[in-house]
Amino acid sequence: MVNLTTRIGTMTLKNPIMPASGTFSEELADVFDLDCLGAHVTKTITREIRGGNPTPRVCEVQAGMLNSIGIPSKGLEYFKTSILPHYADYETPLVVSISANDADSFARLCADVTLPGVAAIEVNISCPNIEEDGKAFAMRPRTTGEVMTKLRAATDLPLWAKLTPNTGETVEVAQAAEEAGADALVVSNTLLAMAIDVRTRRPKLGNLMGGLSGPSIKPIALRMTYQCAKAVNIPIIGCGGISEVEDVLEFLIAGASAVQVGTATFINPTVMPRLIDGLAAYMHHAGIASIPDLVGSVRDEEAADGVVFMEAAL
Amino acid sequence: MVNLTTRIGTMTLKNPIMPASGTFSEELADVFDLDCLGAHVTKTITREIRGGNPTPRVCEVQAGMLNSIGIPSKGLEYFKTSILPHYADYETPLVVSISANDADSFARLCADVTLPGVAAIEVNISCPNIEEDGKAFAMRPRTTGEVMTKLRAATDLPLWAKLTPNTGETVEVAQAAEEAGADALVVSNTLLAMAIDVRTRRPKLGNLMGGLSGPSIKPIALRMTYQCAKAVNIPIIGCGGISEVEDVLEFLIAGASAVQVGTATFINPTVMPRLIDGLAAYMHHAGIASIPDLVGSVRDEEAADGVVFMEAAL
Amino acid sequence: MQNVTTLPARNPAPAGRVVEGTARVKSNDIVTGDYRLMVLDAPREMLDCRAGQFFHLLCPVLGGFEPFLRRPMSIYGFDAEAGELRFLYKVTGEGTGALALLRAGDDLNLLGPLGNGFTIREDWRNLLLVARGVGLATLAPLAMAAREAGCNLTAICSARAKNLLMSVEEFRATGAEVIAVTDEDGTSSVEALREVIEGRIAEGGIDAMYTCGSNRILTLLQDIGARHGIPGEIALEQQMACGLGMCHCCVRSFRRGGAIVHERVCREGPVFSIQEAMGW
Amino acid sequence: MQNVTTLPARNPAPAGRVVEGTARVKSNDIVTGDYRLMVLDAPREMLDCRAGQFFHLLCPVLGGFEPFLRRPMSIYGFDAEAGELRFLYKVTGEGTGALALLRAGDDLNLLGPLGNGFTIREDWRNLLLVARGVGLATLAPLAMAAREAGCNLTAICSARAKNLLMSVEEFRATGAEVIAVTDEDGTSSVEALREVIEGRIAEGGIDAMYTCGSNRILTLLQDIGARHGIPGEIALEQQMACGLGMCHCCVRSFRRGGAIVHERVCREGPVFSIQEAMGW
Ligand SMILES: Cc1cc2nc3c(=O)[nH]c(=O)nc-3n(C[C@H](O)[C@H](O)[C@H](O)COP(=O)(O)OP(=O)(O)OC[C@H]3O[C@@H](n4cnc5c(N)ncnc54)[C@H](O)[C@@H]3O)c2cc1C
Ligand SMILES: Cc1cc2nc3c(=O)[nH]c(=O)nc-3n(C[C@H](O)[C@H](O)[C@H](O)COP(=O)(O)OP(=O)(O)OC[C@H]3O[C@@H](n4cnc5c(N)ncnc54)[C@H](O)[C@@H]3O)c2cc1C
Ligand SMILES: Cc1cc2nc3c(=O)[nH]c(=O)nc-3n(C[C@H](O)[C@H](O)[C@H](O)COP(=O)(O)O)c2cc1C
Ligand SMILES: Cc1cc2nc3c(=O)[nH]c(=O)nc-3n(C[C@H](O)[C@H](O)[C@H](O)COP(=O)(O)O)c2cc1C
Ligand code: FES
Ligand code: FES
Repeated sequence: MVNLTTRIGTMTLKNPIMPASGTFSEELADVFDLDCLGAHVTKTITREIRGGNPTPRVCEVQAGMLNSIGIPSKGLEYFKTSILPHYADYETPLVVSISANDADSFARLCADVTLPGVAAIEVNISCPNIEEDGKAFAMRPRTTGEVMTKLRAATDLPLWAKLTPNTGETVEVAQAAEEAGADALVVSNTLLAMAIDVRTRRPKLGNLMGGLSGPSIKPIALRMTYQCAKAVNIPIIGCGGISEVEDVLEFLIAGASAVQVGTATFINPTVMPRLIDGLAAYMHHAGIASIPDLVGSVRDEEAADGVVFMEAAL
Repeated sequence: MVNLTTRIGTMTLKNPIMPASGTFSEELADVFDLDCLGAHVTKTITREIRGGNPTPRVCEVQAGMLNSIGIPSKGLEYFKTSILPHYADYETPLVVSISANDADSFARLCADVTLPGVAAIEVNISCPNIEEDGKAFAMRPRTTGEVMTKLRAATDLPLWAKLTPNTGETVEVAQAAEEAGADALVVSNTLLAMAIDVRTRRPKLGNLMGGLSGPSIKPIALRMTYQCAKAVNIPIIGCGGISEVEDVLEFLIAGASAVQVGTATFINPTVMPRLIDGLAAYMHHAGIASIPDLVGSVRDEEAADGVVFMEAAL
Repeated sequence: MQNVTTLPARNPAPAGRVVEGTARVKSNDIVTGDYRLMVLDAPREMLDCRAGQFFHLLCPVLGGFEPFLRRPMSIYGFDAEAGELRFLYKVTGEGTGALALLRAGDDLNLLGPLGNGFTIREDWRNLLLVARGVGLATLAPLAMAAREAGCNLTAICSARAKNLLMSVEEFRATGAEVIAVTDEDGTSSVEALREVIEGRIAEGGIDAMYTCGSNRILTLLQDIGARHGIPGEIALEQQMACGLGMCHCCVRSFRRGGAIVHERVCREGPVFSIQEAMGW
Repeated sequence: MQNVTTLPARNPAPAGRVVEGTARVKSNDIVTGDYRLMVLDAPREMLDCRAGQFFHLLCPVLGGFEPFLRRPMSIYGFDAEAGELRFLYKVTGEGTGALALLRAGDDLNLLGPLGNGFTIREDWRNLLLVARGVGLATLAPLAMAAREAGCNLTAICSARAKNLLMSVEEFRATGAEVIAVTDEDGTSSVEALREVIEGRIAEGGIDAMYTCGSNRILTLLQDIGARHGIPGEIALEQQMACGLGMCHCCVRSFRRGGAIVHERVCREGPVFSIQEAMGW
């Protein structure tokens, strides 16, 4: 039997497969037993009640989709009274994703979701920071460091920082998050993108722009995962376009200790249990006993050190 | 008859379709008459002779490819004696793409390619700048402004700045390029990415990482094109994943005055003449008389101003 | 490496009532114009359906069509005994274009049944439905449900022209009374419809009304319903990603208790109260 | 909107010698093991070919295979009269996997002929080729070319086992002498091959040698060639994107004039001098 357990800091997950924030909710229990997952990750919640963006909120593009869901949220109270109790029935640990528009409210929310039943907090620092012209916290090392320091002080729970691909400073941002006390990095969120209906000449999303996810971003997320794994000493959770067992393996080999599955669940709601089984089957046949045998095992000996940290594609 | 001409600053192109640098050369004349194109754009050349990167230099990914060709170059002399004369036979204007590792050599090369027969110079400022830790010039507004100022001083020819998508400061970079005197922006180059062969655990590219191009990056390049068109008053040349007539229309509607076609030529070497014909046919049927009727005609009235300049995908 | 969808999902077994699985195409023929009827041989566990529910179809990558997301499709008919599931669909784009290429013997992956179906309250006797175009696909199974509930059903079927009317025979077969109206006759205008419906109400009374899709008809039924205090339900459409309630892309606005609320068409719907629904 | 490849390319007409166009599959059957032979009905203008040249195939998106780039494939046979083009290929991955699914009557888009073919100098009389596996696909048309040039050809065909030997009859049909060697007999080892070739040289002499693909055989022929001053050519493979010389992804290293130079397999090759080629 292969051993699928993986460690994310002090947490041991029964397997490295978990959902990506915003692509998962209690409702998926209608399709399969959610206790098979390595972790549960909630949609990002905010303190206040928010409506989200105008429709249409999604559209499809080649090998992926755009979404401008925004962060519709029923607020902190609803989370405490309705969502949190729901997950109490599961053995699988619950990771709560949170977000706020400025560092101080972010930290206060972080303290407020530090509750029994919450195993870790994923901080969605890819969201716009109103104190910085709306640029996401995770676009710059300085703003990343600032917000992460406050978040770290606000909770004793494991703190996962979710990075954005919309930056030219992946490595510096990852290092700033680590230095400020992140326990793990989730790499990464969606890429800012757009599509236009050429007949109506209207943007395909009600909100004009949105986030690109799905297979088309996989090579970018994989590159970031690799760079972060080389640059920091905390575990990386890979995310972006994962839909096949081969994708899971690619991220583990690049240096991720676990992965999040997002868009693929929309295409195939049973993809996560299938990936768990498929990963076990692959490891069994390939004679790989445990996840650490895969993590970071990329054969990059011949690569020049300089290349690892480059941010230009030439 | 529809009028396909389009103006890029002082230049009038017979149609808005041209090749992207590095995906085109004299050899394509074996397949069709290159004089049908709106412009010819050379592979980026450097002053010195360069070997390029180790093989494998390309691999395929979902809806796209990675390349780590690098910039193998036969040098400036070869360009002058062998490449430039070749294009003298064409009516279509020649755009020479150049690059260098620091701003001063970049400017000197720019002066040296300011030659009869060259209609415009495309400066590939997406290439790494050794004076800034190898970050591409176009990743930051400051370095963009610095190099563009020197380049501007070095030539009287139209100067096209080719931006990189590997930045969180698209708008600021575009504005810096305009301010420093760019005549047009090419938006944009490839996204830094990676792929791993899970059986051998080796990176699929000899150079570890490379640039993602093809349909999968189209929504990102389109978003950047739209943002740049809103942010500056110089023409935009869209580039990224264009392979169908609909894609051309999408970029024009988003605000591009012309487009470059890259990877699609590898899949279908006659794609550019087909796009020219297809665009004319579409405009004819849709009753669109000329290209300016399309450029920037996106119906974004309802979009909040703030959204245009955002760089986070939430 | 094997595609993950071809892997067996050994563990864990489905715990809920929503099934993701494969059905085999029995036939997929043109009904009229761009409309096609697909008949599937579906596994029994998918067939515990209600009128108004839908399935989320994984349309194939085929013949140059490359749909990425699933496509929602109302249950046009289901027969648990015969193991049969039917969809009536209009070929409009990437997904339905691919669907139209499926042939008998091909497999189709689907997820469902999803959403909440129509309500028929115990004390209702006379039901009225107004359907047009693809709306028929959604409303047709109400005929069966009405018969099972022992109700009388009047179906106003609307179309551009007589030869484009669909499902009239199917409705009649369940004992429903069919009123066919067309644009070419001028019998399908809002005012003509109002007259027909008001007539019905005057004659024998209507306990509930059902419709779907059209803004024009929604406004009419809201007006008639409010005036006479007749409840009603409408099946709404919205673009979907997950179909399960997770992604929040399929929201629509509703009037409820003086406020405007957002509800997910896939989860709280697709069937909503006519009075709460908002035009678009 | 119409897919661009389905649009007519009205203007400008092809100016060069390389054609991008469609050919119809006549047959596509298994030869042995993973090897397949595809026979195409190709337009006349594609068929001005030389032995050693290749086509760049746009393998279809089919049956779960999603090749993105084109795939280079040597011309196994061509007949301008009959309008026929043949490829012998090994099913190894995404592209050839999709290729293998094509059936008679299907269309395939190809680009070519590309690259430089083998040279047969006017004063050469006795030619020798050493081929193994898929290398046969590349070397087979040399047999025809040799006959047309009035040369004698000896073809050493190598395989794992006797039943995996391909094209032996085809070679014989062109008048070539075939020496079949196999691993199971122990006749295919480098040392056994050296003996056979040295024997030939001693007997009647060899004017030129041809091979492709194998590092082991390259080293052997370089050694023999250098020792006896016999020129030779090798067809090399490298991953390709454009196939036309534009992208510079297909380079390989060669020894020339004391230096190491890079050449594009698609443009300067795929046929190179055996002495200049470098092992890999
Ligand atoms: C609950 C529900 C039940 C439906 N039942 C039926 C039915 O029984 N028969 C039928 O013909 N159609 C039905 N529709 C509409 C059907 O889903 C769309 O026609 C179909 O998705 C169009 O897909 P396409 O790829 O062919 O079109 P495209 O225009 O290529 O689709 C692009 C995207 O827009 C979405 N989209 C396009 N039109 C609609 C629409 N009207 N509603 C929701 N999303 C849309 C698609 O799902 C896809 O994501 C239903 C819609 C919903 C929400
Ligand atoms: C000039 C030339 C002529 C060739 N002639 C033949 C022939 O006649 N018969 C035959 O069976 N094979 C031939 N090959 C090899 C053939 O191109 C590859 O087997 C084929 O590309 C594999 O594609 P795939 O998608 O099935 O494999 P995958 O492994 O999925 O391919 C992945 C990528 O690697 C490339 N690739 C994989 N193997 C090779 C290879 N050996 N050479 C170049 N690129 C490769 C593919 O083109 C693709 O881009 C030739 C190669 C070249 C360069
Ligand atoms: C519909 C949708 C909603 C999302 N909502 C959130 C969110 O609330 N918070 C967050 O951190 N990421 C959110 N994401 C991003 C995903 O968590 C994930 O990072 C991204 O989609 C890339 O992974 P994928 O390609 O597997 O989908 C959302 C993605 C989608 C498609
Ligand atoms: C093989 C290859 C080589 C390239 N070389 C260059 C180059 O030398 N200079 C440059 O500015 N861009 C280069 N590019 C980037 C393209 O010009 C273009 O910006 C990018 O590929 C996106 O467009 P596409 O998706 O249409 O290919 C190269 C791209 C490819 C695929
Ligand atoms: S489609 Fe995802 S919530 Fe309705
Ligand atoms: S394949 Fe592009 S240069 Fe050879």
